[in-house]
Amino acid sequence: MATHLRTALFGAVFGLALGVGGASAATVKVGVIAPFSGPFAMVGKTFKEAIAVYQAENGKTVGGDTVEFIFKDLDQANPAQSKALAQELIVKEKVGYLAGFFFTPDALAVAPLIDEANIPAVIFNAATSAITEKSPRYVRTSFTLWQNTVPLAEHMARQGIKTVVTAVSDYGPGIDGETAFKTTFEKSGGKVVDTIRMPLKSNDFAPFMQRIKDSGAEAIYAFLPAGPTTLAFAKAFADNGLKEKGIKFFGPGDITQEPDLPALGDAALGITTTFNYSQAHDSAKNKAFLAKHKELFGSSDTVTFTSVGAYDGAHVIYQMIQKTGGKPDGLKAVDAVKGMSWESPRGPLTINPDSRHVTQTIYLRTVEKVDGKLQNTEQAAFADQPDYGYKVGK
Amino acid sequence: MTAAATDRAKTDKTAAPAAAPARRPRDLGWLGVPVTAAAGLAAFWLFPEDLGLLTRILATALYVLSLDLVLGYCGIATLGQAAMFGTGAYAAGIAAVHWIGDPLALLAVGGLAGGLIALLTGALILHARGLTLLMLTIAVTQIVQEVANKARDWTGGSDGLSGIDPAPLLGLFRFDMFGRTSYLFALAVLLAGLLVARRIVRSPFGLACRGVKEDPLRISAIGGSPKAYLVAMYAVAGVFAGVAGALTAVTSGIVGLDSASFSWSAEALVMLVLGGTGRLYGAVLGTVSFMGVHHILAASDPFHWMLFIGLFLMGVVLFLPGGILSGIERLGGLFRAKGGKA
Amino acid sequence: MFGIAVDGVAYGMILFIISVGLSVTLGLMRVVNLAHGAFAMVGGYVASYAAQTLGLPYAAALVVAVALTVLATLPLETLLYRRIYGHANELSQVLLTIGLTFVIVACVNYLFGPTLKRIPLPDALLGTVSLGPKAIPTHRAFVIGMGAVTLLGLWWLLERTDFGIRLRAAVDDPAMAAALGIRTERLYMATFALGTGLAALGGVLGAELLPLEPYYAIRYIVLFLAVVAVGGAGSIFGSAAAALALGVTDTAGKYLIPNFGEFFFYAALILILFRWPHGFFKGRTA
Amino acid sequence: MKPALLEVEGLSKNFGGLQVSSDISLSLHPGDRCALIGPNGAGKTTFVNLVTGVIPPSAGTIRLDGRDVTRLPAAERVRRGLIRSFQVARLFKSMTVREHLELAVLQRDGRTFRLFASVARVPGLADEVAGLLDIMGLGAVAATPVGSLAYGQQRLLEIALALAMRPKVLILDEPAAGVPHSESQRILDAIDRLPKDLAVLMIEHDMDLVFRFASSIVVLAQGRLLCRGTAQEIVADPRVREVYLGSRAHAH
Repeated sequence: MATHLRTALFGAVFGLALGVGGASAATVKVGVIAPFSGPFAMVGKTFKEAIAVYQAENGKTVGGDTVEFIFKDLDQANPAQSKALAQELIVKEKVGYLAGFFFTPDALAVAPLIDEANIPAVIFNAATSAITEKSPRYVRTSFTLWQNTVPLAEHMARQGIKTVVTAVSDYGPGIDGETAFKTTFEKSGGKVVDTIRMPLKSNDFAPFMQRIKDSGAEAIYAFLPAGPTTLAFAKAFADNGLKEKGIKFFGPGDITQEPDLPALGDAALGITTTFNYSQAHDSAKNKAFLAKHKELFGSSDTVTFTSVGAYDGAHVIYQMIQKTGGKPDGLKAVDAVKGMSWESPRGPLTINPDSRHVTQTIYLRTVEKVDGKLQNTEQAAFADQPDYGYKVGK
Repeated sequence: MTAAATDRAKTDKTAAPAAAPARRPRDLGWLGVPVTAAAGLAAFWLFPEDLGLLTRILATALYVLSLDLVLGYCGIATLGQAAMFGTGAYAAGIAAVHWIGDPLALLAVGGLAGGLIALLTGALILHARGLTLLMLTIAVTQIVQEVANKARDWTGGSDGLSGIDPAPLLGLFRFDMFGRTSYLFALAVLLAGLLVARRIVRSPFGLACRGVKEDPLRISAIGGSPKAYLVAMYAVAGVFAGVAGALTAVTSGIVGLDSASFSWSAEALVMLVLGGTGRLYGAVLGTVSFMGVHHILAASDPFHWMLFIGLFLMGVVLFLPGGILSGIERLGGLFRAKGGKA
Repeated sequence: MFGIAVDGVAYGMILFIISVGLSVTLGLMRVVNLAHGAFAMVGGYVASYAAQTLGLPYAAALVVAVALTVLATLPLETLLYRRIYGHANELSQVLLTIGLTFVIVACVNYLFGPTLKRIPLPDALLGTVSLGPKAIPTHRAFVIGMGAVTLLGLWWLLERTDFGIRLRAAVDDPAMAAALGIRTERLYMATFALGTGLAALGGVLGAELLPLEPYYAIRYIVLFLAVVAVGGAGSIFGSAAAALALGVTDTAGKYLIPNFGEFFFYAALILILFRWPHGFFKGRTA
Repeated sequence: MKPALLEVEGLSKNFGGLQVSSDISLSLHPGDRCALIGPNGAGKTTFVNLVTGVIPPSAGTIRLDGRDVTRLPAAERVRRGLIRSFQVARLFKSMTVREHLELAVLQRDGRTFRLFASVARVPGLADEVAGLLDIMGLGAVAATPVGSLAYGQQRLLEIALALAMRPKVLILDEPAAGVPHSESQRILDAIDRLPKDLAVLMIEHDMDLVFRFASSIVVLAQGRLLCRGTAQEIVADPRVREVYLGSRAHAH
């Protein structure tokens, strides 16, 4: 009983503080937690730039309220630090919205906080399906491994591929990908002959290539987090003669994301991926987005999936503010965008009312060289793909 | 002993009170606990909106303190302290998710787990020295981290172990969003840790460990087993690190793989040496300055942070070999010398 | 199984080329140089810049990278390292060189950006060559060859030349060497240059396997230290044996039980260091 | 005669092919004051290392107080009362004189694993340490870190440390080596005051010291025990003159 009283009291005090803060400043603050330093600093940069592009296009005010983004650096997966930063953003900066989150544990860490403070959290990236199950205040504008993998596995089965080896990094998203692939592909009549989980810190991929070769599979499904290991993996695939042998390389699009393509070089040619965004996506909206980005930052070469995740995330937050009239109520704000549809640089998006995850078009792409530059050329589109991983398993 | 000697011992005893103040002339160490307590409470009133960060600093200070016990008082150069921290954090986290709600019991679980893993691995690796020992401690940490990654059903793997929702402290104080309970709880635990650590380093055991640090062979020559002391202190430090891990788990409600990572071990070392080794409070000072400066600088410009901490580290090594605390002591000495002259 | 052995040897040779420089500076100068990875990275970036932006051929880029890295790091020897030589300073060495690594990472990040960089290979090193039943990438065969050349070259330098004799004398008894008129300062400088040169060479040759990005300097240092610890600091053949052993262990572990590859590697490391606490070849410092 | 405290029988050691100690037998009884002498390279230090357990012997047995300790590690022999002082003072530089003695006494009593007791409050410790300080005349420097102590005082502390462990057999390895003559008298005085029932073996070069201290002298040469006897007997022995003094003459 005493506990309930305390909760109520804190809630009241907090609500008051926030209400006063919001009214007096007429500013709605959005706290963005992402890596701005360290090995993943690129991600934070793409978030920041995409938000700037969105604000340049749509203005910095919504219905009279100024929207201010506050960025907090979290250089690696560190949930305890993520929670401390979120706490600071809520208590000190009095933000009405949380956003960002590159890594799954960092997103999961804030669940108790956003529930207690009744604040929505818009996830720009963290891709484990289970996140949105942990709090009704999560909305996600990126993708999940399931979402990208299911159409890919179905496509591969349709192509008449019978035997596949999966090779994924041994961590949450990798295992998500492996499970999604195996389930879907075997349901479609194919056979996964070997499942390889590679340590995240692997440098030399030759032994895995040998194992893939020995398995006699026709194709591989591979997932590694974007970065140096992806490069080494793709190189090893080409160098060890798997490409020559005719083994086909499939995977979610993270592995051929645009900023990495120049370094991957010709080793990447022919890799087929499914993903929600390609810089080469042919639409007016995307061209405008890239042009604005180039105008603001001089180059649009680094625009990638994290850019559109943040760009669309900013859109969702603007819509939430507009639809709630700037009043701080997380659940209402989330309710307001459930089922919302709009056109993004990547294509049409809808927020699924159940999973609060974007239903989107997933594209089948192949790495090609166009005018001396590597790009992900879209070959086919699978419309309206939901998060197949929502409430699967545990 | 001869009769004459005991006789003289008796006469010496009467002179003892006069000699006592000279025995530990600059021992103002006891001041550290009240000063830390006062500073901690002051921070509570001054920065009521930064309690999340401050709580993390306090828990980290306890973790760095555990490293000081092995490095500063035993001379064990280790890059594996995160193995104990992580084990404690996961043990407390798993216990909290499945069985136990009481925060104090969770700290006990963490301490026990940290101590056990330190005892086991310490007995296995502490015969080595130098680079070999560094590598062994790194290897142990990597294995602990890999176990945590593999045991997804228990630890959540790379997604982190979430859903830690401890019961109110002493059945009264909820761990709320503003972090007041968390902060005061962490402060109390850190102070208790400082008191216990101080007690240990001044105990017969602490004396023996200092001997091992200076010359392990001489310890064998007076009949002691250096390795036994090292393993024992390693285990004691493991308890401290485990409690720190559990404290982090309880106050943040989540445990990630980062808590058993190589970089977390290395950060502890950096913070400790910044503050000063072998002084207990150096651990607190180093943690506060490192994390505080990081927080301020990282907010303005993450790039400069890395450059700054790099230059800062080099500067401390070259110009302030005993860490910040030794700099303060030297300043104090300077003033005292001036005062003496005046 | 033969294929796995060949892959393991190739991986081991790359580890050897990068790590042996660390072993030389640690064993002969008693410096735990954690900035070794940073020096390797600097070499790689110079080569990448020379080859990609300036369009130099691969061999020229390699030479330029090694030379420039040595030139750029030599002042560090005089300004920083000289103050921390010797056994008593292990902790200072670790911290100073970590600090230096941070500074280098920050600078590289600032100058070249956070994206991956590559060193384009010449056509001659593309494709594969067959070794019996196993085809391996030409580049790897080249690296194995370079590793062997490095091994023999270092052995010749340290055991057969005047420089090597003086160096070993200075290491064994610095005071005596000074009394004999050996200028230890210059000798140390030359050894430091040798160490960084080897680091740069390894950084360039190994770039296919350990891709260049600013955090290279921190990412792989544990691996290099493992080789030195297992090989015995200061031992050329020890480093080679350790690199090959770890390379083959890692490769075999990943092939046979990929899901537990990480366990396998570190468990093997612990067992080896348990059995040979001073490394395979007890280093000169022991 | 009382039973022997230390009995060494047929002790041998070879490093590779090199025989550094061969077939040495020696016994010490309570109250013995025995000096071990021999030219440089005679194997004195090796002998001490063998007896104290720093290096394992190739053959032979060592019995302490009637029990075979040949296979026991060094620390265990120390616990059973076989104590040595070091030739070069080997002390904990940053610890004070008092702390050294406290540590030695605590170690002897097996109290060093008390984690939560205060050194200052261990019953009886302060008195005993004060007594030891007094015997060695170190009371004035009790609170001084050993690193800043005069060398002679460090040697005194070495002996005090050995005494603190309540030895049955005490091996003093050149206790006055490197000490200026003005200070060596204090060391001699300290040795004179050693408990009477203790068996003491002193390795020493300084013949004045040997003659003043020893009731019996053992001569080692080329790893072998040449002879044992009183001062007069040793001086008169032609083998000693030949081996010991002869080699000295060559050296000079």
